[in-house]
Amino acid sequence: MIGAALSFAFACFGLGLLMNAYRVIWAPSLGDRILALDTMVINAIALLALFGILKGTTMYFEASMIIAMTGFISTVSYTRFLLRGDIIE
Amino acid sequence: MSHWIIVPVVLPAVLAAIMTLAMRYHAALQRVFSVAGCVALVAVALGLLAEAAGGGITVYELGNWPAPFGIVLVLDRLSALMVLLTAVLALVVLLYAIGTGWDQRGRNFHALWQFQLMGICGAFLTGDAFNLFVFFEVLLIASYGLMIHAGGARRLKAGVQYVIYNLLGSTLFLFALGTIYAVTGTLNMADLAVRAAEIPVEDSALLRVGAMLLFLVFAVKAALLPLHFWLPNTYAEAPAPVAALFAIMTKIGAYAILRFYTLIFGPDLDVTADLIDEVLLFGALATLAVGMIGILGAKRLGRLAAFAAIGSMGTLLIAVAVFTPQSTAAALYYTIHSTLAGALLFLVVDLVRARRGALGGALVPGPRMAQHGMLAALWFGAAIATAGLPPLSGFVGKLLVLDATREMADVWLIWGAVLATSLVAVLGFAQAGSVVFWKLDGADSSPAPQPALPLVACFALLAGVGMLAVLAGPVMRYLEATAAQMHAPAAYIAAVLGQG
Amino acid sequence: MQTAAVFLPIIAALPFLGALLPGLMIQAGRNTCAAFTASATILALTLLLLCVPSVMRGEVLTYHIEWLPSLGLNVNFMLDGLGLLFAGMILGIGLLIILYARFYLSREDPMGQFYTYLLLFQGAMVGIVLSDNILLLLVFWELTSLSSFLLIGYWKHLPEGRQGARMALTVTGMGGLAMIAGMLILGNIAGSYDLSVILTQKDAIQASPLYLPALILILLGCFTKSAQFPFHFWLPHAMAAPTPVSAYLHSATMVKAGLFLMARMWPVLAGTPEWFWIVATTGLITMVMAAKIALFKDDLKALLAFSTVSHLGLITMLLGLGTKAAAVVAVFHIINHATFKAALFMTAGIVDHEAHTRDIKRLGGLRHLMPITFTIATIAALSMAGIPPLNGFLSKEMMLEEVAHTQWFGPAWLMGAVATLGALFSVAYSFRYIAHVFLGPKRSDYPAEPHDPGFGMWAAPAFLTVLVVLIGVMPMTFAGDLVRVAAQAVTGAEPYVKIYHWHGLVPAFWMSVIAVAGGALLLAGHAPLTGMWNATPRPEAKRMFDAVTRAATRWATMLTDGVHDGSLMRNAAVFAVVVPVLGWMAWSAGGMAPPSRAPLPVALIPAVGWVLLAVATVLLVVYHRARFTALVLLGIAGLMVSLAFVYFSAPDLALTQISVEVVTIILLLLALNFLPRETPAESSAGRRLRDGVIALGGGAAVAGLSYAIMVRDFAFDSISAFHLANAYKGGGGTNVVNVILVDFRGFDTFGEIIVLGIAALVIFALTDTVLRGEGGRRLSRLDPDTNPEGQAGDRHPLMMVVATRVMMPIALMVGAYIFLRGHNEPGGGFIAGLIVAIAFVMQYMASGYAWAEARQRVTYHATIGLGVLIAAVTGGGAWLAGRPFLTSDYGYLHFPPIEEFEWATAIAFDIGVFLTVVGAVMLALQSLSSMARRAGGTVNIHPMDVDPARENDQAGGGV
Amino acid sequence: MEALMASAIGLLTAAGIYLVLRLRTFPVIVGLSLLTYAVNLFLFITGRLAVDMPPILRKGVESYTDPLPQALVLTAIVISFGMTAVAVMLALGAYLSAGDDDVCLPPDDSGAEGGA
Amino acid sequence: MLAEIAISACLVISGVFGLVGSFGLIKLPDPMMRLHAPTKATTLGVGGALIASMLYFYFIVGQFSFHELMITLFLFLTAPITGHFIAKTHLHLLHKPEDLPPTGGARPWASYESDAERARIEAEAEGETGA
Amino acid sequence: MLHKILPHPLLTLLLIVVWQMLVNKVTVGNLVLGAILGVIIPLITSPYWPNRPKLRSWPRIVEYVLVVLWDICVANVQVAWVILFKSNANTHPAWIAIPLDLRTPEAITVLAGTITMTPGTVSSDVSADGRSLLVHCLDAPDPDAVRDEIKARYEARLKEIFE
Ligand code: NA
Ligand code: NA
Repeated sequence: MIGAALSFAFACFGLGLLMNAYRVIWAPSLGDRILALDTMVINAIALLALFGILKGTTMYFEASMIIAMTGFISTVSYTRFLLRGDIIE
Repeated sequence: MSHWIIVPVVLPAVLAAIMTLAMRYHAALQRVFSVAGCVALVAVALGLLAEAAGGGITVYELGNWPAPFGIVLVLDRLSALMVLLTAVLALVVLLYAIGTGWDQRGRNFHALWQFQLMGICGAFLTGDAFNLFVFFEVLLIASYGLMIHAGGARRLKAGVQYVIYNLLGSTLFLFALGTIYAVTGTLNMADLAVRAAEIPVEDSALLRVGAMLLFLVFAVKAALLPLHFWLPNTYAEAPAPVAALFAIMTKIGAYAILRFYTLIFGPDLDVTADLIDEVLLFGALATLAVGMIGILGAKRLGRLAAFAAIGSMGTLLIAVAVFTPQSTAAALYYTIHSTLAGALLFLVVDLVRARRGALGGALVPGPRMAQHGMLAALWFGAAIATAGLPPLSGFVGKLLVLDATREMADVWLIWGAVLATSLVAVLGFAQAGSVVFWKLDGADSSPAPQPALPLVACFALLAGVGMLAVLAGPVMRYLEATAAQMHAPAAYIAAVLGQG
Repeated sequence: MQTAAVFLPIIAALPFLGALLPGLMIQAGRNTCAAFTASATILALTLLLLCVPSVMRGEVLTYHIEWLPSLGLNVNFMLDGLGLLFAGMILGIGLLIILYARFYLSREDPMGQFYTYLLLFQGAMVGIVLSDNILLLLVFWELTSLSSFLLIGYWKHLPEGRQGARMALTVTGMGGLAMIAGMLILGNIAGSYDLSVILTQKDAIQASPLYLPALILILLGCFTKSAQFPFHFWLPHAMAAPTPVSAYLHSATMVKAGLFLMARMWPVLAGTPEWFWIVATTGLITMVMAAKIALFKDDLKALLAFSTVSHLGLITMLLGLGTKAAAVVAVFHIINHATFKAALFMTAGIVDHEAHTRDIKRLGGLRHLMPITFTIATIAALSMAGIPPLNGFLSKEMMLEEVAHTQWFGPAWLMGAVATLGALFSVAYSFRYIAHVFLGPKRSDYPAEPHDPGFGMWAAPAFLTVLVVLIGVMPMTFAGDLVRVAAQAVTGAEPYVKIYHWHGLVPAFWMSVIAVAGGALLLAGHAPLTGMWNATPRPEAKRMFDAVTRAATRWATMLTDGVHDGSLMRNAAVFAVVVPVLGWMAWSAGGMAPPSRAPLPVALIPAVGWVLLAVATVLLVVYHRARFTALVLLGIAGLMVSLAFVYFSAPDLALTQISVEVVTIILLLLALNFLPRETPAESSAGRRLRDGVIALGGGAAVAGLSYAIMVRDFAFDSISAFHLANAYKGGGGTNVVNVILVDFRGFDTFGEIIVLGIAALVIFALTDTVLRGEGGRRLSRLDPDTNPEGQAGDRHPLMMVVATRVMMPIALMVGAYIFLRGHNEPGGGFIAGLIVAIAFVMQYMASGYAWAEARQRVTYHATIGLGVLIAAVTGGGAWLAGRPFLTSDYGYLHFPPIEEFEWATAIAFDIGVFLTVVGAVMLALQSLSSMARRAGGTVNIHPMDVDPARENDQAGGGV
Repeated sequence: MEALMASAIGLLTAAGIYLVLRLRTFPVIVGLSLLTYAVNLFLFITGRLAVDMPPILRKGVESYTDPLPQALVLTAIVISFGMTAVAVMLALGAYLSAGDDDVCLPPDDSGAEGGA
Repeated sequence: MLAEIAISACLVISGVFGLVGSFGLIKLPDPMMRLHAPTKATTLGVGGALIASMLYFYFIVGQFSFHELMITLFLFLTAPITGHFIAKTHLHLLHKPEDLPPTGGARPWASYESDAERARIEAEAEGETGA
Repeated sequence: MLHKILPHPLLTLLLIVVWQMLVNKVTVGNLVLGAILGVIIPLITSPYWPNRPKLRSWPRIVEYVLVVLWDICVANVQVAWVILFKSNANTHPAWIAIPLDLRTPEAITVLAGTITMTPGTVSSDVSADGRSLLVHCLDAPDPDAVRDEIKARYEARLKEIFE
C-alpha cells in the first residue's frame, strides 16, 4: 500500500515538476519564472523526502534542508534584484 | 624522511597566509618577507637539486598514505631543475618588481606572488595527475590576480580573456583526467604508467582520447598553435614583472608534456604510439613561425615580447616533439634559456615603456631616455638571446635543438623553419631596436634619477643567459642525465610504487 | 701541445676583454681611451708575433678547451698559415684603424662606444680565423654580424646608417643561419665539428649525398658575408658607417671572412665541379658587375665599396678555380687588397673629413691642397688598378694568368675575356679616383677648405702604402713566406710560390695591357657613359630590399594583428573545434571493446529531472540575452544537477553544488546590478549557426565520451577500493568522500582552499584597483537607479528582517552541524563554510551589508590567512611526529557524563577549510558592496525601513 | 539512465560552448558555468552510475559507489567556484574601467600596453 | 497496518496538494493569483510528504526522525518571506498604486515610497524628535 | 550579566531544540553541545536583533499554532477547490488593506506569515508607516469579510501574545 501511495506521490510531484517547467517556458512575467523556480525547489524537497522513504534512508535529509535554505536565499535574491537592483545594499 | 621536498610548496603558502593575516598594511615588511621567502626558496631548491643530482628519486607520501592511494610528491632531476629555475626567476623578477615599485601599484601583490610560486612548485613536484590539476589552478588563479595587478581598462579586458580562455583549459583538464581515471582507475602518475602499459591496443580508444585531451590541456599552457591565443594580449598587457614571471608558466605546459609523454604515454607505448608526435611537431613549427613573425609584425614592444615568448615555445616544443633523450636534454636547456631570456625581454621592454611616457611601447621614435645606453645594451642582449645569436644561450640552445632533430624525417622542414624564423626575428628585433634606441625624436627629457635595482635585476638575467652559455657543458651534463632519467621511467615508477 | 699555443685563447680573448676598457677609459680623455684600446690589440698582436716562428716552421698550433662536448661545440683554437695571415691582418690593420679613428671621430661622437664595438668586432674576427671548431666558428661568425651591425649603425642619427646596419645584419645574418645548417651537415658527415678532423675527410664529404646542400648552405654564408653577387647590395649601404669602420670591416676584414672560410674549407669542399661552377661563376660575375658599378658611383666610399665587392669577387673566383696555383694567387691578393684598399678608404675618409664631402662631382684638384693625401691615394689606387710595380699588379697578373687557362662555359677564352673586362673596369675606376678627385684644377666651391690632416691621421694609410710599394717591389721578401704558409694551409700541400714581375709575353700580359688601355679610354669617355648608365633602368637593390622587408613587415603585422586581434570568440571557437577533432582522431585510431556494463533502467523522476534540465538549458540559450532570465534558468539547471547528485548517491556533492550554486548566483546578481541588463543582438545569423554547429559538435563529443565511459567498467580496479577499505580504520571517518578530501587527498584540498583564498584576494585587489581608477569615477557617476524598472521602495522589508533574526541563528546552527558531522556523514568544512556564509548573506539581504558589517567587524583577510595557516599548521604538525605533511591522527575523547567524542586532526584541517571559505565569500561580498557604496548606495541606520515600533518610540520620545 | 545522463552532459556542454562564443562577458560567464556543470557531471560519472549507494560506510552494507570521483568533483566544484567568482568580478571591473562589456579587446593604438 | 494507512494517506494527500499547487501555477490567469498556488505545495504538499517520512521511519524502520520537522520549520519560516518578495515584485513590475486599496494613512504602500521620500519623512521625524 | 551571556534566551532554547532535531538523537552530550552552540550563536547574532520582543502568554501561543494549522488544512482544501474546479472567470481575486493594531515588527511578521501560509491569501506589502498590511485574496467575493476575519482570528491573538 505504501508502495502504491509512494508511486502516486512520485507521479504527482513529477508531474508537478513538469508543470513548473511549462511555467518556466511560458512565463508571462519575470516574477512567474521565479515563482516557478521556487515551486520547483519545494517539489524537489518533497521528492527527496519520498526518495528517502523509498530507499529507507535518511541520508538525503541534509540535501533537502540545504536545498530549502538555498532555495529561499536564491528566490529572495532574484526578487530583490528585480526590486532594488542591489541585493545586499 | 626528508621534509624538504614539500618546503617549496608550503613555505610560499605559509608566507602568503602570514602576509594576508598580519602584514596587509606593511609594504616594507611584505617586501622583506617576500624577498626572504624567495631567497629561502632558492636555497631549498639548490639543496633539492643537489639531492636529485645524485640520480636518486625521492618520494614524499603526503598523509603517510602509500602511492597510488594518497598523493605523492616526487623529486627527480627534472622536478628539482624546474623548481630551481622557478625560484631563481622569481627572486630576480621580484627584485625588479620592488625596484620599480610595481608591487605597490595594487593590493596583495606579494601574497599573490608567493601563492603563484606555491602553485608552480607544486605543479613541478607532484606525482599525482589530479593534484597537478589542483596546482595548475592555484598557479592560474594567482596568475589572474597578478595579471590584472594595478588595473587599467585594457589590462582588465585582457585579463578577462586570459581568465576565460584558461577556464576553458581547466575544463578540458577535468575532462581529460576524468577520461583517464574512467579507464585506469587511478590518478597517480607512476601507477598510470603501469596501467597504461597494460591496456590492450584493441581497447585503447578511451585512453587515447584521455591522453590526447591531456596533451591539449598542456598545449594550451605551452601556447602551442592553435591554442596559443591567450598569450599575446595577456603577456603584452600584464605588468612587466608578472609577464616576466609568466616566462615559467608556458614552461609548465612543456614540462607536463615531457613528464606525461615520457613517463606514462612514453614513446615506446603501443597504445598511444604516434598519438601526439605529429600534432606536436607541426603545431610547434607553426608556433615558432607565428611567434617569430609576430616579432617582426608587432607594432608595440609588449606585443613583440609576447610573440617572442610564443616563438621560443615553438623552438622548445620542436625539441620536445622528438622524444629522444638527446632532444629532451636540448628541450630542457632551451627551457632554462627561454625562461631567463623571455623574462629579461619583458623587463627591458618595461623599463623602456616606463621611460617613454605616453609613447609607451609603441614602435615610434621617442626622446632619448634615462640610462639610454644601458637600456640599449640590455635590449641588444635580450634580442640576441631571444633570436638565438651568440654569445648567449639562445645560440647554444638553437644548435642543440637543431642537432637533436637531425634524425627526424622532417629535418629539412624543421631546420628551415628554425633558421628562417631566426632571420625574421633578427630583422624584427633590429627594426624595433633601431626605432626605439637609434631613431630619436623629440627633446631629451631631463630624466629623474632612476633606481638601480631594476637594472641589477635585468643584468642578472642577462648574466644568467650568458652564464648558461658559458657553462653549457656542465649544465648539459646535468640535463642529459635528467633526460636519461626521464626516458627510463622504470626507476621513477619503482620509486613511487615500490613502497606501496 | 706547443707552448705558443697557449697564446691562442688569449689572443682571441684579448679584444673582448679590451672591449671593457674604452667605456671606462673615455672618462680619462680621448687619447687615453685610444691608447688603452690599442694596448689590447698591441698585446694580442705581440702574442701573435710570438707564434710566427712556429707557424713559419709549418707547425699548426692548437689549443683545446672543453665547452659543450656533448654537442661537439668546443673552444678549440688553431693557428696555421691562413689563420696567421688573417689574424695578422685583423690585428695589424685594426691597430692602424684605432689610431686613425682617434683623429677621425669628432668630439660629438661617443668614442668609448666606438672602440668597444670595434674591439668586439676585432675579437669576433680573430675568433673566426683561429677557430678549430666549426660551431665555435659559427659563434664568432654571428658575432661579427652583430658587432658590425652596431658599428654600421654607429651614427644612429643618420637614417642611412640605421638602414644600412639593418640590411647588413639581415643579409649576413641570413647567410650565417644558412651556414649553421651547412656546418651541422658537414659535421654530421665528418663525424666531428673539429676542423682538424673535418679537413681530413675530403673523400667522405665529397662522396656524401649531402655534400651539395652543405656546400650551398656554407657558400650562402660566405657569399653574403663577402658581398658576392647577388648578395652584394648590402655592402655599399654599410658605407654609412664612419670611414674607419668602412676601412676595417668593409675592405680589410669582415668581408674577407667569407673568403677566409672558403679558403679554410677549400681542402674538403673545393675540387668538385659543383664548387667550380658555383664559386668561380659567382666570383667572376661579382668581379665584373661590381667593377662596372664602381665606375659610375660618385660617392667616394661607394666607389671603393663596389671596388671592394669586385676584388672580393676576384678572390672568390680564384678560390673557385680549385687549383692550387689559383689558391696561392687568392691568398696573395687577399694581402694586397687589404693593404691598398684600407689605405684608400682612409684617404677617402681624410678627403671627406677635410672637404666635408665625398661626392666626386664636387671634388677635384685636391692634389694642390692635399699633397700627402694625394700621394698616398695615388699609389694605393695605382696598385688597385694593377699598375706595376705595385703589389696589386702582381696578384692581378697572376690572376689573369690563371683564368687564361681555365675552361668556363664553352670557349676557352671566355673566362679570360670576362676577367679582363673586370680588370678594365677596375683600372677605370682606379684612375677615376685619382683623376676626378685629386687632378684637375683647384676648385673654389669645396664645402670646406681642404688641407692635409695631421700626421696622426695620415700615418696609417701612409704605412699601408709603404707596404703596397714594398710588397710590390720585393714580393718574395715581404710577402713570400706569408703567402707560402697561408697557401699551404689552404691547399694542404707545400705550394710553389714564386712571384715575378715579368712573366714574359704570356696571355696575362696582353690582357693586362688591354685592361689598362681600355680602362684609360673608358675614363676618357666617362661623362657620356655616365649619361648612358643613368638612363639604363636597373634594379635598385636597396629599394628592392626595402620593399621586401617592408612588405614582409606589413604582411607580418597583418598576420599577427589579424589573427591575434583580441577576438576571444574566434579563439574560443578554434579551441572548441580543435579539441573534439583531435579527440576524435585519437579515438578513431584506437580500438574499443564492447560495453561491459548493463545500463540502469530509466526511472520516472530522473527522466522528469532530465526534461527540466533540458528545458532550462535550451531556454538559457534561447533567452541568454535577457541576462536576469538567464540567471533564473541557470539556477534551475543547477538545482537539477544537484538533484542528479543526490539521486546518484552523492549527497556531499549535492550539498556542495547547491550551496556553491546559490552563492554564485548571488555574486552574478550583484555584478549584474552594475552591468547592462540585456546582451545586445550582435551576432549574425550565420555566426549563430556556426557557433551552434560548433557547440553541438562539442556537445555530441562529450555525450559520446560520457556514454562510452558509463557503459564500460574500469580496465583495472579503481584505487578507491583502498579508500573505502581504509577510510574508517586509517582515516577515522565513515564518510569516505570526506576522508578522501581531508586525509587521503588532503593535499588537493589544501590547494583547493588556497585557490579560494587567492580568489578572494584577487577580488579584493581588483575592486580596490578598479575603484581607484576610471572604474571608480564611472561608478560615482552611475545613476544609483540602475534598475530599468526603477527601484521599489522598502529596501529592508520588515518581514525579511524579522525572519532573518530567527533564521540566521538556525542557519549557523546548521552550519555547525554540517561541519561537525562531515567526517562521518555528508558535510564538512567547505559546505559548512558556505552555509555560514549564506547565513550572513541572509543578514546582509535583510538589513543591508553596511548595517550588518558595522555590527560585526571581522577582518576577512585575516580569516582567510588564518584558515590557510591552520590548514598548513595542521598538516605540518605531522612533521613533529616525523611523519609526512598532512598525516592525520584520530581517536576518541571520553568526558563522563558526556559520551564519547571522536576527534581527528583532520577536523582541525577542516577548520582551516571552513575559515578560508567563509573569509573568501565574505571578502568577495565586501568588495561588491564597496562598489555599491561608491555608486551612491546610502547606509541605513535602522535595520528595517518600515518599523511601526520605531515610530511609536519616536512619537513617545517627541511627547 | 546512462543515455539520459550522457545526453544531459552533452546538452550542457553544447549550451556552454554556444554561450562562451558570445561577444559579451556576461553570457560567456554563464556559458562557463554551464560547462562547469557539464564537466562536474562528467567527472562524477567516471565512477559510473549507482543509485542509493552513497559512499558513507554503514554496518552491513557492502557495496558503495566509487567515492573518489566524488571527492574530485568536490574539489573541482570549489575551484571552479573561486574561478567563476574571479571571472565575474573581473568582467565587472573591466566593464567599469572600459565602459563596455565586450569580450574582445579593441586594437591598441596608444602603445601604452602594460604600462603602470 | 494503521501506520501504513496513515503513511499512505499522508503520501496521497501530499501528492494531491503538491500537484494542485503546480497545477495552479499553470491554470490561474494572473501572476498575483498564481502566487497562491505554491502555498499548497509548501504546506500540505511537502508537509504531507515529510510527515509521511517521519511516520515511516518511526513505524516501519523503527527510528524516530526529527529531521522532517526541521525542514518543515524551515519551510514555514521561509515560505511567507518568498511569497512576500514575489508579491512585491509583482507590485513593482505589474501594478500601479492606483490599482490597490488605500493604505488608510498618509503614506503609500512601502513598495511605492521612494528612498528619497522616505528619507525626507524620516529626517523630519528625527527633527521633531530632536526638537 | 546574564543578559550579556544570553541575549535571547528563547532563541537559545530554540537552537538547543534545533540541535536535537539536527543530530536526531537526544543525548546528554548532544544537549551540552547544543547548549554550547545555543549560547555562542546568539552571541554572534545578537547585534542583528537589537530589540527583542517579549512573549506574554505561552498558552496563547499554542492555541495560535493550532488554529493556524487547522486553518491551513481547511484553506488548502478550499483553495484546491478553486484551482481545480472553479473557472477563472468565476474566481474573484481581490486586494485588501488590513489596518494594523500590532506594532512590533515580530508580531506583524507573524501575522503576515500566517496570512501567507493559509492558502488563499498572500500578504504582499505593508504601508510605509507600517500601519496597514496589503493582502491579496485568491477568491474573495467579500473582501471586507476576509479582512475582519484576519483581524479577529489572528491579529487579536497575536496582540495578546506580543503586546
Ligand atoms: Na592521513
Ligand atoms: Na497564503
